[in-house]
Amino acid sequence: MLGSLDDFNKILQIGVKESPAAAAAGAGSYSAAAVADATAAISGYKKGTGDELVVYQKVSIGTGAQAGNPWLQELPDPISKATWDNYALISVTKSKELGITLNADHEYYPEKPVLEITVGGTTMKLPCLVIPGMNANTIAVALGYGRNEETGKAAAGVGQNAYQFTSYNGSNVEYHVTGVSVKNTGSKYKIAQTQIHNSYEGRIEVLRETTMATFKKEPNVIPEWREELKEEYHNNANGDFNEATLYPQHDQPGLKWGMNIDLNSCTGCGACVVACHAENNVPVVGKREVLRYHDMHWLRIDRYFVSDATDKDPDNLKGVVFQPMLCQHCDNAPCENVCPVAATNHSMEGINQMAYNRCIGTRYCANNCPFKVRRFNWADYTGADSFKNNQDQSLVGKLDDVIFQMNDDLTRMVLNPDVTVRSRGVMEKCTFCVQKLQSAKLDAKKAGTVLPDGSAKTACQTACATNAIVFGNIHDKESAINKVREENDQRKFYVLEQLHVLPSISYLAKVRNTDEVIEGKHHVAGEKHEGMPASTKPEETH
Amino acid sequence: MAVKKFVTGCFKDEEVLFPAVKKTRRAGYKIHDVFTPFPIHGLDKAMGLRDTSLHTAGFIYGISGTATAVGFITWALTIDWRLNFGGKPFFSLPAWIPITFELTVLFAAVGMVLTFCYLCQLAPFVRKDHFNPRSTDDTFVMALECTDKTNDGEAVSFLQGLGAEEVKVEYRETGWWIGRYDSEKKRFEKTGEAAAAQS
Amino acid sequence: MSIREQFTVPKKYNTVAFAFMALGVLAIIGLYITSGSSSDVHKQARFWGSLLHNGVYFLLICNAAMFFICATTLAWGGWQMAFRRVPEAISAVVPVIGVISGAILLAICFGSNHELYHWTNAEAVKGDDALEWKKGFLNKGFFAGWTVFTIVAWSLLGYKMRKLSRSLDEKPLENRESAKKYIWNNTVWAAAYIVVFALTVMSSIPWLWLMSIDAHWYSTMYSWYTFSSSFVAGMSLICLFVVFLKNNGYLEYTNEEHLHDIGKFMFAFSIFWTYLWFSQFMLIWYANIPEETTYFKPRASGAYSGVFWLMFIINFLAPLLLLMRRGSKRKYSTITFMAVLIIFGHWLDFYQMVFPGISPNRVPLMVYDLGVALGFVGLIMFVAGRALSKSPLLAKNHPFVKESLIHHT
Amino acid sequence: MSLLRYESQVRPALVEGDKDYHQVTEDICRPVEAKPSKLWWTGFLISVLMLVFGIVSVTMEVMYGTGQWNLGKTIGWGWDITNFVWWVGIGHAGTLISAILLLFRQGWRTGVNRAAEAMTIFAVICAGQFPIWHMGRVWNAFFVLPYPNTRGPLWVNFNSPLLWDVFAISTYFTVSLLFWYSGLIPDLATLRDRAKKKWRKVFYGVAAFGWTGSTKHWQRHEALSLVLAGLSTPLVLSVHTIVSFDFATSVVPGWHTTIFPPYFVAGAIFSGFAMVQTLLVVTRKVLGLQEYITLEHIEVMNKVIVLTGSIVGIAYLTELFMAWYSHVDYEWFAFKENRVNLFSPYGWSYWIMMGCNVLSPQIFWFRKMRRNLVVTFFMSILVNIGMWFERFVIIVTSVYRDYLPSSWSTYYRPTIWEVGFYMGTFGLFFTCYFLFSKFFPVIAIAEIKHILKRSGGNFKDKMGGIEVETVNQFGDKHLHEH
Repeated sequence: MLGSLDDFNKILQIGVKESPAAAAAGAGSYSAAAVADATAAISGYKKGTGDELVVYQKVSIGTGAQAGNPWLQELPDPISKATWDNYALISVTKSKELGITLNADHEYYPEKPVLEITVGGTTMKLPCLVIPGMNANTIAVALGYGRNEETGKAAAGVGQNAYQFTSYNGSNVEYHVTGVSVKNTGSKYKIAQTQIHNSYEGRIEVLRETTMATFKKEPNVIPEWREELKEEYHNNANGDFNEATLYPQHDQPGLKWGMNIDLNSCTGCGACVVACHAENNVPVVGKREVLRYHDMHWLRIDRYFVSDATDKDPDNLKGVVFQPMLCQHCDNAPCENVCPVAATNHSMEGINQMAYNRCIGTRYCANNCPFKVRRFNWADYTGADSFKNNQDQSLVGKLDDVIFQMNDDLTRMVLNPDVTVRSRGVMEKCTFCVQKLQSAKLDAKKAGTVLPDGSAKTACQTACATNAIVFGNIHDKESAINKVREENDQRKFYVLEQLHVLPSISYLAKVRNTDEVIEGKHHVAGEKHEGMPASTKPEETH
Repeated sequence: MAVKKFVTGCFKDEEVLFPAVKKTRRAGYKIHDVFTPFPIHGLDKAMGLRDTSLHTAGFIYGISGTATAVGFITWALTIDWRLNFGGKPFFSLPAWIPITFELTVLFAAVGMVLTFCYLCQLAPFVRKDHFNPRSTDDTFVMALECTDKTNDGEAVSFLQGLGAEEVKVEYRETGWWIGRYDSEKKRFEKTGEAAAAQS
Repeated sequence: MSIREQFTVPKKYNTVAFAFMALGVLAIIGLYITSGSSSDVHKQARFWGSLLHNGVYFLLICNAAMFFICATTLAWGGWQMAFRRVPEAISAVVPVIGVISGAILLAICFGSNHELYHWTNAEAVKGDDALEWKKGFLNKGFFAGWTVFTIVAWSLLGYKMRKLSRSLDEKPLENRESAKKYIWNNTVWAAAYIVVFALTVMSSIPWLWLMSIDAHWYSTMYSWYTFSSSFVAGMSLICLFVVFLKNNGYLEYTNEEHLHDIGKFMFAFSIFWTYLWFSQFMLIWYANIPEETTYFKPRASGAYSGVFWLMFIINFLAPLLLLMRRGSKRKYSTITFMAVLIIFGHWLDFYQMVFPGISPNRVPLMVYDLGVALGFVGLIMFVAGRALSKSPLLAKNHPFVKESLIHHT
Repeated sequence: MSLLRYESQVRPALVEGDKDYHQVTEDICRPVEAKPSKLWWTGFLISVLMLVFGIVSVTMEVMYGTGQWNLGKTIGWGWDITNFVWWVGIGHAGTLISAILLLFRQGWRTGVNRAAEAMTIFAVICAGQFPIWHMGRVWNAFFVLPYPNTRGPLWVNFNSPLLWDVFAISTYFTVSLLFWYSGLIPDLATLRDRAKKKWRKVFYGVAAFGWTGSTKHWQRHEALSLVLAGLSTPLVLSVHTIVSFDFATSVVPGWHTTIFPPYFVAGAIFSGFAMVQTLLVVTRKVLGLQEYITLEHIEVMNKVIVLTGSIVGIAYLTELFMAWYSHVDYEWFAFKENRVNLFSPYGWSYWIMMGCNVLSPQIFWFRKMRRNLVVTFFMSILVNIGMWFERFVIIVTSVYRDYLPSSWSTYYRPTIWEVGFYMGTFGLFFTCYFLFSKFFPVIAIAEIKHILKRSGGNFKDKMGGIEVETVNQFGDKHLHEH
């Protein structure tokens, strides 16, 4: 049917199989009739009865073939930041129609309204998440959920089967359906999200994003702002800048690790998060624990919606920005200062390191971390404890089965032997995959060479499909990381630079590819987001 | 540590006691001690006791606490094992002030209390003779130590003349021993000594 | 036995006072010629900075005397009655210095030189987000209004307290009831004064007068810190007058027991000052956030580090080592020496609050400032001396005065 | 120096009724020597039950992990540290009364210092539980001690405020205990010498360390008390200062504030006095000690409460003002949105704090209110609640929405075990207090005797003659006595 191997390869390459008829009709040529048909079809949807329902695949679970993988179940969806569930995504407009109040309670509490979705004869009750920027009348539900235990313990009982909404039209499976009626049942269901606030509140020190047109117009806004920041301290600091610190900086001979993350390249897919789990034996905690803010992701991807504060329509979204957030390995780390037992301190190579077996779990470091990237073992997630009781959950505080599934003898084979598993009561965090760095150094030593740039890679870097993450020795002038930083000075920023914690991770600003020009001093799009009462809306501070 | 002979007199009012103490000293009697239910300012001076140097001891203890703290922390964090905490210098003196202060106070306080207990010979299970149980209630008890030259009778009438009540001549242990207050028995009684003294 | 209740100002005393004042005027003239009249705004600021530094400092330490009176009144203290007329006399200086310092402050606020108070410069504010933001507080109208209110309120309430005290001199209290009523009256007015004090010295006034020199910088501790500085210097000033009067055969009933307690206050509040100083410094040092560390950069490690650490030694180490012993607090020579040292030390403290904001890279020659300071000292001597001579030195009919006589530490 | 024990008759008597030295002994020893009442037994048993509940709660937490508490990645400290700071704060009044007021020679302290010091010690014991049991691996708690260990020369981090706490709390506990006990020794000797039963003779005999009342001992005892008071004064300031450093050294908006040290101390005194009032209003009634803990005592302490409450109020407003004045968005957000905004998730807690700590104590400007026992008791409870919320506001409302909006957190509600732990410390506190009030004199007997002739009602009444002397007559007569 496909003909020769060449034809097959061609199809793979271009992604579609062209029918000879279409080719004959003159592919690529403009057809007014076709456009008119399409327009009619689109307006037909609008006027049709009920809404449209789209069934989609999540980046993590896909068709459901991978539903048995706890890592993927716990990977937050890039847009909704929800784990361990599927749900109906609806627009802000729709939520208003359904009488859902988007106040602080809605944002902060995990209990989300349950909708009853009826398509033809199929009725399904699904919790909903309100996502700004969706088409007003479109409802989206992810596939691959609602599977039974045979797929794997992790998949059992998670979400509901959305395949019921698909249909076969004779030649293809239809992944969307119209004529959907939706009803707010008034009941609630808990959805475990790892991030609940959607806006970055105009905090340009946290996130830098702009539009292409704005960036072209004033390309040096960020370096100028960084300079301004330094100037202000410089002026008052008696000309003796040294970055306004009251104490001298430590010598750091040899290696100093640094990372750069390009927010333009990041698609938010989450491959880095899973890679980090796999490499570093980061435990899976299950829905019940994610709900309690006990998730253990060393590396997470912060997702912010950008919309215009002056715009009345919250669904008119300007864009979405993904910001991978991991330990920034600050040179002036606020977390290191406060550990009473010296369990966390700075390595000679600039890594903010943890001695797990020294940690007594005061959580002081996590409180002091401005980036909130430290993760605490609230329970015995890895089975690393000698306390037998931890695995006996009969009395209190049941943990999800998946935790114990991860801890059975067979599954434990997945653990990376180069990395310790952490016991309960211990703080853990990104180490820049120190075991991989060590291995690379040893290889270089055996080979009798200087550590070649690029030979030491972190797991997240390796997994990144878009090469958004660059990592290396910043003392090596020729290293890729230094080049990236130099070449992109106009987009380079450090998160919360005004705090002078001196992060080792730099970011490159997100430039959205639109012609819109944003006015204002620091070029922040005025953001707002659904779910906040008016009184807590961000200030027009800049 | 010896059993001695005393003449004791009880006073009910410190305003009577004060001139009595002065006169007793002037008369040349040896005041063994005055037992009072609460501290009476100036009585120590009236009795001719020298000032206590407990303050000085406390000062020395305090200084040694300061030195211990600064010395130890400096050694541990700048010599023994240097660690970089949050980019702070190894010698982070401002951050050590709190502990230095605490150790100063701790050394001074503990040292002084121990010194106090040692000097006054106070400790659990310690027993002493204190002449009159009412001396911890409302009675000021003056005890004159009888020497070879003392005339008991004279001393008794002298005290009575000063306003003392219940003037007695009695034999008492001057030191301390380990014993319980519910029995007269001493845990490590030196047999015969008391009897010998009384005879 | 007769006691010398009435103070007569010795001739020599007034001569010295006038000499000091003359020196002060000379210093101001000298400063005006060398910098005040210059067309360079930085040099002008040096002139105004000196006036501001001295004016505010001496106003606050004189005002501390009334704070001492009101605080002890509220605490029903009896021991200080023997020399209470001394802080009263010092507080009588407040209206006089108040007028002078108020004039200086208003002149700086409304004058054409904006180097001290950047926020008075409308142009600078326009381009400055932070100053624009702070306009609700840092504006000329509020500054002037609050400054005038403050000085007037201190003066009036101080006057009321002094009047209450003097009212008994001729007219002894009749009985226990009238005594109770008198104490109650005192308590009410003292409480009013403390409330005003809390709203001014303990909060807004140091922000306006001093902290706004570094208009971008802020510290919540600032006012309490400034208060402790001025209070310990104020106690030292009281101490100096008490010693002076004792040396001249006055204050019969004030003895070394009282001096000992004044010394305790000087010691305790020196430590308290150090505590606040350390807390402010250490917290900023520890967090190391540039928006805060910029303040300490020129002070602790820049051009002013000499002044900074010298004042720390004078204000902390010296009292700690020299005033801890019981004997030193009871010895006239030691306590006098310490009082002078503490007044100078906190004068230096105020110096380093003011000048790094104007001249961060170079410490201005201190001779002129010392001259101006002497002028203020002379003024305090003169006015307080006059006030002392106006009423008996012992508030002899105050219900607590007898307690003060038999006071012992 | 004069022997004369005189004070102005304007000052109210601190010991009421017709007392002599012996009567003082009788009155204060009576509750100790009598059989405990039914009320005592009821209270004691309730306390023990609460303590048991606390032990169960802590056991659960240790057995199954800190996850038994509803803390999370954003709110890492919640009820645990709130309660810690709250108890430590309460543990300040006792030492303040005995040390600072001793130095300031406030005579009224003698009536209340013993109970307040005991309260201090129990409160510090309760406070100490929280930082210990809040650790994820409490069985390794000894890591905080700087001991030579098997891990090579690994010492502790002396730069950490939490380590400062270890030193501060343990020093404070030790010194308070020494101070309290050294003051108790003479009174225990009194009880010993009055004892009739054998066990009492043995118990108080051991406890009194063989005290005799020798003049030399008193002289040293006085010196010791004074120096300990002198040491305790900066110590008591340092403890809450160091607790405040736990927060103030960080870079978290709402935590990093330079005024924290003195403001925490003022708050500690405030809450401590409130707790003293709570206890003493009941104690004086139950033990019949109204003549020693008089309305005057209650009134003076209410004055301290309104004073410290107002100081705390100024600090609140200063903080709020500076958050605005600083022009730092994060700081201002923490105050404007996380606290002041009543409709924000925790806005209510800020206003409870403001209402209980700043507004409500202002009724103590009225003398009638200061002397009203019901109002006093009610207010003391309000202040305790308010001060609990102050710590809650500082800890939770600062971290739950700090720098990165991505990490802003959900509502934090305690689990039953967090509440149980807190209840348990109440049980511990009251168990200790009930035992104390049964076995120890709740008022310092020797100290009351010391001020009796100056401040005792009957003695004061006899001083009318002195009162009418002019100051010169008085001076001539009494000043040159020796």
